[in-house]
Amino acid sequence: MSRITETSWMIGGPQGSGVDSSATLFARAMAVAGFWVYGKREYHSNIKGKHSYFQIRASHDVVRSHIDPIHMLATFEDSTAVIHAHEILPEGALIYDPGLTKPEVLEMDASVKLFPLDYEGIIRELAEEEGKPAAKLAIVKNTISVAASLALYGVGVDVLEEALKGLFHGKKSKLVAINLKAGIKAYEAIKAIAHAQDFKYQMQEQPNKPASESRLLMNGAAACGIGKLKAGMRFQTYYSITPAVDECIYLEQHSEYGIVVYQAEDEIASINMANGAAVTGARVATATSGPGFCLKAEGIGWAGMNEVPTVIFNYMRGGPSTGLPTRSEQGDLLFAVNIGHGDFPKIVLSPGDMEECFEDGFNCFNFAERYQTPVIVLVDKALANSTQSIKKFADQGLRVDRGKRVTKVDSYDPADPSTGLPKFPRFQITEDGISPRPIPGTPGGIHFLTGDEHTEYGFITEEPAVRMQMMEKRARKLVTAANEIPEHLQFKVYGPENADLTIIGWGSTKGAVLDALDRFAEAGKSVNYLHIRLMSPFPVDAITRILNNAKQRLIIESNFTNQLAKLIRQETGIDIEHKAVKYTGRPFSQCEILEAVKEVQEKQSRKVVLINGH
Amino acid sequence: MSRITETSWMIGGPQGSGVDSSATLFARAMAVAGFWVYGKREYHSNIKGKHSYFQIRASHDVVRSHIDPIHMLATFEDSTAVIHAHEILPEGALIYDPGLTKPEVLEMDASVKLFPLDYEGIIRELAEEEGKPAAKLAIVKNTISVAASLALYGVGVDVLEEALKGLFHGKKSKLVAINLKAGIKAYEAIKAIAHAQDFKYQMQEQPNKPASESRLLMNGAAACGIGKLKAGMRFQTYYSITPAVDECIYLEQHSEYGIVVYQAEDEIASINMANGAAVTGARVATATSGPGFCLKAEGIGWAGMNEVPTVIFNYMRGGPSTGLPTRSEQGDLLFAVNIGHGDFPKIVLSPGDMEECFEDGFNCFNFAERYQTPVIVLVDKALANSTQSIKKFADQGLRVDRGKRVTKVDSYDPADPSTGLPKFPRFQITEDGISPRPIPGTPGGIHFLTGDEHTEYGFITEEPAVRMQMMEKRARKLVTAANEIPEHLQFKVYGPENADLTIIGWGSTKGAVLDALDRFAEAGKSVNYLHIRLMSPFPVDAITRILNNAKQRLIIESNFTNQLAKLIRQETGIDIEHKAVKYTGRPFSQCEILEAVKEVQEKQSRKVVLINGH
Amino acid sequence: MATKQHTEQSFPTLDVKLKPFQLRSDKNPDWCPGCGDFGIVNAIQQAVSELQLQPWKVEFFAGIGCSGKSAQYLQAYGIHTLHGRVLPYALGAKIANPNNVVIATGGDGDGYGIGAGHFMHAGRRNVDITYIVFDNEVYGLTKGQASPTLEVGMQPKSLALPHISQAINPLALAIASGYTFVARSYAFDAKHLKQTIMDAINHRGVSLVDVHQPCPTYNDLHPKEYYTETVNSGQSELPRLQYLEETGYNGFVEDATNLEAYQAKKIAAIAEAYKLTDRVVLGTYWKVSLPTYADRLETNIPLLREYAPMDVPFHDDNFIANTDLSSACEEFVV
Amino acid sequence: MATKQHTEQSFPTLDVKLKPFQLRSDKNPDWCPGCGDFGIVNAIQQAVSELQLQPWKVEFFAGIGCSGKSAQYLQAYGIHTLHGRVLPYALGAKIANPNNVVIATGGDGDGYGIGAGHFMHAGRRNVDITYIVFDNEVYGLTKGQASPTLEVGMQPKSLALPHISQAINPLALAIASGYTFVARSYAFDAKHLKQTIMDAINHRGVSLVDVHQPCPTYNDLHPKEYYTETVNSGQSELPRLQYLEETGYNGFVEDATNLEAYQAKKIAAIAEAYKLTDRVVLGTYWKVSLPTYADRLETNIPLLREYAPMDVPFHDDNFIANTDLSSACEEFVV
Ligand SMILES: Cc1ncc(C[n+]2csc(CCOP(=O)(O)OP(=O)(O)O)c2C)c(N)n1
Ligand SMILES: Cc1ncc(C[n+]2csc(CCOP(=O)(O)OP(=O)(O)O)c2C)c(N)n1
Ligand code: SF4
Ligand code: SF4
Ligand SMILES: [Mg+2]
Ligand SMILES: [Mg+2]
Repeated sequence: MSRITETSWMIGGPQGSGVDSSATLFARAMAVAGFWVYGKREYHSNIKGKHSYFQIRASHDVVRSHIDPIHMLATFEDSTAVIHAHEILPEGALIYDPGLTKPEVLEMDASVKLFPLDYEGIIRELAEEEGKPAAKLAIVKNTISVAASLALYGVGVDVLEEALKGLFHGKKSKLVAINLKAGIKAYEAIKAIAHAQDFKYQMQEQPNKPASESRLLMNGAAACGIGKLKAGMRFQTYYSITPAVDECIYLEQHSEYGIVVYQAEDEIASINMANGAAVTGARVATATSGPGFCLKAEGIGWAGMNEVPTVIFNYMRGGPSTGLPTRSEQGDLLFAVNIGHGDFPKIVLSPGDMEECFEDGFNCFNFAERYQTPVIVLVDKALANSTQSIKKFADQGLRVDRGKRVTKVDSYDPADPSTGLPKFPRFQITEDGISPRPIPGTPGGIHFLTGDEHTEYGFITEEPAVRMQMMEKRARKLVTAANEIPEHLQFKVYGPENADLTIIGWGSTKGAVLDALDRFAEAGKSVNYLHIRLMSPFPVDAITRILNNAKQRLIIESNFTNQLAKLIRQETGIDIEHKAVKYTGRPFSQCEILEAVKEVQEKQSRKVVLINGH
Repeated sequence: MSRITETSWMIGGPQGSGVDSSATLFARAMAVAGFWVYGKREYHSNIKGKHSYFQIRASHDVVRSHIDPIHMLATFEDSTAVIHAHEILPEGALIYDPGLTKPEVLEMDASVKLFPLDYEGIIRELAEEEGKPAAKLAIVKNTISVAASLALYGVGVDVLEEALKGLFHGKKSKLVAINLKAGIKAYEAIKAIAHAQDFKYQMQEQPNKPASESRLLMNGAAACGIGKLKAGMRFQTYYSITPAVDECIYLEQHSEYGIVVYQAEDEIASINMANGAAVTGARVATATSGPGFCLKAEGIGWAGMNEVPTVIFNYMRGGPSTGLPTRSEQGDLLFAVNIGHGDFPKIVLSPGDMEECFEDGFNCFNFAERYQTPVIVLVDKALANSTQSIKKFADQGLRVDRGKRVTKVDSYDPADPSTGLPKFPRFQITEDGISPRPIPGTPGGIHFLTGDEHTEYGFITEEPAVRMQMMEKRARKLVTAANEIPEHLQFKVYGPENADLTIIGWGSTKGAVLDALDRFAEAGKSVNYLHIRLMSPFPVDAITRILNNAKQRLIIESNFTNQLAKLIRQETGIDIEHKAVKYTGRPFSQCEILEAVKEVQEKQSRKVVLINGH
Repeated sequence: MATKQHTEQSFPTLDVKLKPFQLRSDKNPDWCPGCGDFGIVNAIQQAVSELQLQPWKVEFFAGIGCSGKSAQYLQAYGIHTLHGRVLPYALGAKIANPNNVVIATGGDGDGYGIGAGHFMHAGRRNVDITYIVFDNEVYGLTKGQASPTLEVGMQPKSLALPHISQAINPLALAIASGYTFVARSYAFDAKHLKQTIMDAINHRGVSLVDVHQPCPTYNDLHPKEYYTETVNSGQSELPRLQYLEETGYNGFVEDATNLEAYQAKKIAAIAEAYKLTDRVVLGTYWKVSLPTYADRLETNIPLLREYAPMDVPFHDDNFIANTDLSSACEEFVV
Repeated sequence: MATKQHTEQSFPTLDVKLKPFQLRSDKNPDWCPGCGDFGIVNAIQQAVSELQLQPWKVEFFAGIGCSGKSAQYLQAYGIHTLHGRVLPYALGAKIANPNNVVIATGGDGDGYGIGAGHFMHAGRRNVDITYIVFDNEVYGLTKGQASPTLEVGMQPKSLALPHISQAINPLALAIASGYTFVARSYAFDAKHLKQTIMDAINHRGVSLVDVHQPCPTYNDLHPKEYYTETVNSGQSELPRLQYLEETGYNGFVEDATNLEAYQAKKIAAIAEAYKLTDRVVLGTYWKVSLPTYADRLETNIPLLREYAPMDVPFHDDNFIANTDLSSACEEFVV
């Protein structure tokens, strides 16, 4: 029987019932088995009870997105099958609790194979063996689903133990044994079902198994956090908000690095505390999402005016307003680029995958300190909450750039303070727009900061000539940044040169598009991808050149108004002729990219609206 | 001797010393004399002591801007002459206190005529006559300067009395007599100076004197407030901030209209209180400036999501951050158009003169209620704080549009509430995107509002299909608005058709450009002006057509990055080839418009930076 | 409004008493099983029923959080606002239209955390609204971070590290900020909570009801059992819950014009709020009759004696704006 | 930092005592003649001089308002922040780098109006900063609107209509919010003010000094003369200004671990803050020694015993980032 090399698996259930950990266990198991995995999580803004699900794709090759149909749906209660059974591919599998789910009533392909699993029976048996009440063991349901799935895929049960050990470590390691027992029972129960042998979508063994412990099963929020750790961030302020809070809690759990993670009373305090800390010379960031980002506008302007290197992470969720708080969107781009009244330079980055999260998490502090201006990093929730197996981060030899910091002022002798306390020209007019920057505590570095327009020393002024010099100086920094920031951190073109179609995108869309490029290549279609990371200063010349040379152009983004397309038009004048959007709060699947390209190539559609996913 | 028909006059002095009221008195006097006047005020962010000045232009014809050079400088202390004497035209006049100012040391044209005025002597004389201590009469200095100026201009002293009566009314009317006495003394003192007769810039009498009491000497802030009064605004929230506070204090003083003007604890409370009040059906606005506008981003998004008709006035001052708090800028355009995370419809207007302030102050509530979405009105400080004599507002027959308000739900019988309390489909999907809207208190109208995505009844939902319908419905409102809002409220072209040069501008720039158009016409130059008032929804087709038909294009705005040019390019793809900016916080003079056009026409300059004014 | 001079409210009421279930919307709450929020919303429904309020005259505002979802469950105009901003919304609505009954609700994070500034300033205005805080010591909806009522040093199961900020005492702060009715109740003490909410709605002025609310999912320090446990008082086992009136304490100010007595009572109320005890003391700590914001507005704006702000007329029957601008323009005429 | 266990501060000091004028920047204040702000900034300069602080180790934060301009006048690192946000700035700076002395200043509108939320929450953290509020009952820089300390019914000359919101009592609120040092002083009582500021700087923890400040331009209710006038006490004429220590009151908590006594003292301090009197009572109403935020942070993050947060190393001499990520990555390794 021929086996497959890639699969799409799903588990669902009420929030709080362990869907998340089941999926993580499954992903780990598949990773242990040598596959590359990608997982996407969907949940309601609710603590317990509402339907949530997790979709995992596992493959012999690197995967970076989900596909819509699923080969196998694992369930342990009744609602998931009702909602998702129709997504199972012909001859796919449904694992279910026969006491709860009646397959006859489900809307699904007739060829789907049924795998009833006696959850209660297994738990009862286990309870007897362990001498524990069955109610206390209900949680092993998750492992049962996963083990059953592994059995059906034909993946060895041995990986389960290692995966469990990975999941339950430290204080939780005592849970491994009992879960393993339950898992083995489930594994055997499936193997005992006759048609399990004939299951069409069994996974072929991975021939190029990556070395064990060579990869990370990472999500975007943690990848950002790790980048920040590496960068030497020493202070992070936040006010709880989905999905930014994930990164904050992750960092807080790693108190061994000495980072102060400060839960402020609101987002206004968060940004302004961060500014205050940045003034002192600390590497500091604040993390938030849409509603909280709104509250930071004024503080970001202050940092811009005072040339203070504050970093702001905005995790983008579905808007507007409270919107879809646990869903994803790329809806804050134009707001971020234009945030704050008046004109001031800001750097806006947006990473597209785990590696870029790590890179931007590291680089944002270098940029902030070098260009002495706030740096905003936009991460969509789809990226923050998705899981992907990746190679360990290349974290050696990374250079810290603290910019024009002044640690000593030679002309000043602190031993003789009575000679007067000269002011330091903190805002000296320079060619590159960047001025020397002593931090408080430096003898001889005394200067003032103010959100008002100011002189070189930081004194308030309303003199037109000084005002003009200062506006020009600040603006020059952005020109300097545009020239200096390495091109690969600004944008990158993937796929063949001179392709028939150029897809343009940003953020998490990258994963689905890169996966789609593989399919295009296989199908002999010539499609490439322009991935944009630096939104401000916008790489005007390069993007203009690339877009002008493109034969046909399709921009894909997760928002209603095609914000990147607007930004591109504003900066280059180019109106990209084909546009695809999705505004359901659900990220793009690889399939949707294929679909959009098909619409464009076959029907010359100007606008494609994508809607997949529940 | 030939007299002139237009003049430029200036008075200056430390803040708090009465510069403002002197200028108002002078403007009134010139208006009483039948002239049209325009006045511009410049002051520091300071309560007492820093230099401020007021420039008044008076003319036989309507004037809407200042010119840079001055015919006459009136001073009563020494710093003003030092700062401004060089701006006096050859053969112009300097009025000064010889005890304080030494003309020899001033940098000014040698031909300037000197008019020493013995302020102390006049006050001493008056004090004796009145039997009051001279110190208590110091305030009449202002009237002395004005009366002296009138004398020099050859304007009859009779206008002074009427002007004083206009300024000092109600409880203050007892001040008229004493000021008049002082004024007459000063008038005579000037007349007694021999070369006063020969003063070159005496004003010719106005042949077409407008009827008395037919005009208003208005400023933009009050014009906005009066528009709101007429519109039936019943609640205005604010948090003190320059220059928005002027409108609020003006309204508060008119408690006879029953408007609640609420000084909230901050701008966040202001916007959200306004939202709460708007929900109940009141016509409500909040007024602020840059820093406070930042704090309203989240609340504006809520109004957008809940289709609540909240009006936000943002008085634009010099940014970024605290910036130049008492100076002007058109720096908040892109921030306003993109304010708030996620995509939601907003209407953004910007008036360009007193009449447009009144119109937009009136119409914004109609738009807010008709399109059930927040309306942002951007007013630059230059407009808010400038004074202009205008015809009385055409305030008869204006139509109030309350949109799809539901005041009675027939299907529901409140007398029998036990029959159940049906929900009202507040967010019903409609073709024009606008849904029927009952307000709380309406039996049978019960529904929910939430910043989360919601169903027709307002219940939270995360269903992709409903989400899409709602996003689309909300967006349709903006299409409806773009089709319905009368063209003259969107933009207007002034001057000759098919001109050789088309100037594009917005906000207060209008005044200077219109005044310049008169000069171009006189000089036989073919220049016209496209004035844009509606920033969102942007009048894409019309502006594209006009710009494409223009022979040469010059955009003029008061900000650093040419924000309107960016918006135009984003919306139309058109990159306007000539740009003029000013970012000193001082508004454009008529002269600067002439200068910019000259630069463009003679040197084909791509970018002109203007810098006039102190 | 004839009631304006009264110290207690009177609203236009229904002739019938609706059953609490008739005051439930057809949306099912999605709180965790055992959540105290169920109890609070039930009590609100019962209070509205008991007072025979006309549901369409009730504006039910809520903040953002688990608690905030309650705006959807009451059969009344429900307004789910922004995190921390429920008070500005409620105040704006009540000032513009004093004819509706305004109830504001929200979490402790919402009200005392991000909303602390509005919380304090609402005390200064004495607008006639009722504010009910669902106090569970955590940020429920964002997964259990510490709220401002969590004591320093505590570590509910949701925290990675012990909490290092001090807690606030919401009752003491409310009294100090100028609230004119301040009470504490408990989510599952249906009777006390219903009565307290009724008293708060009846009170003319701004009232705070801080309601202890178990969050079984994140707060294991004060589960339901904590409230039903007895407390060892040295001599005997006492129920955890104690009622303020049992203690002999009376926080009602008889005559607010007697400044000395008023001030003394205020200090006593604050002291009562701070009292060290192992028990949870429910009751009304402070109640005083002072002019409301609407009363004071009328002295500055006499037209408001006749009209609610939103009802001051401004157009004729044909929707032509008919405000006479002459007095507004007077100072500008030349 | 050896001083950490101490209840009073010790800073690295200068060997010489700078003259106050040497602590003035070369920018001239542009306040109105007679403004109380002159007095306050002088007192701050004198306190810094007296304490022999190293000027380059002083971070002087200020809000926005007339008062906020003071950031420019002291010869120290001056940070003029945003309206209402001076406390977050000061807290962020002090937490990141505890080695500098952090003084925050601002107006009453700034601190108790728009900043009320931060004001309350700063009490909860007990970060070691000194907060000096310039209290003039008005919003000076925006031309005299009412601030939260203006009593209801008052109408200083700058208001079009009488004020209709109640005033707050900043001292009582600060004590209730958890400030560990709370004092009142007066702008032109140079001696008392200087000493109070020195005490506040010396105090470890968050301290509030509310300074009555005449605003001759807008506030005609409490001009300088008000403070120099005598008050008729029935029997005799007494000076307006009274000193707390003269009254026998003592607001210092000896032992914060004695909860009963601590609580009683807290109530007494609040009562003292509310005391009805025609006099203006200056002094320290409340002082208690509690662990600071930095102290508490150390228990959660032991590395901070060794380093200030901003000083925890993260790169080698060649600026190569050298943080070892293994423990951060551990849970993700597959
Ligand atoms: C401006 C803003 N910041 C943060 C959030 C995220 N948020 C949603 S609910 C919540 C906290 C809820 O805590 P609480 O108010 O105590 O309510 P509970 O869930 O405990 O009932 C937060 C911080 C938000 N919605 N808006
Ligand atoms: C966000 C924001 N809102 C409003 C303002 C305008 N503003 C400047 S100073 C000030 C009030 C100052 O009053 P206060 O804090 O009492 O200081 P004072 O001038 O009386 O010293 C205000 C409201 C601002 N700068 N920023
Ligand atoms: S998390 Fe806590 S507060 Fe929220 S619904 Fe669950 S139990 Fe209730
Ligand atoms: S307005 Fe008042 S507070 Fe401001 S500088 Fe003048 S006197 Fe001082
Ligand atoms: Mg809570
Ligand atoms: Mg003040």
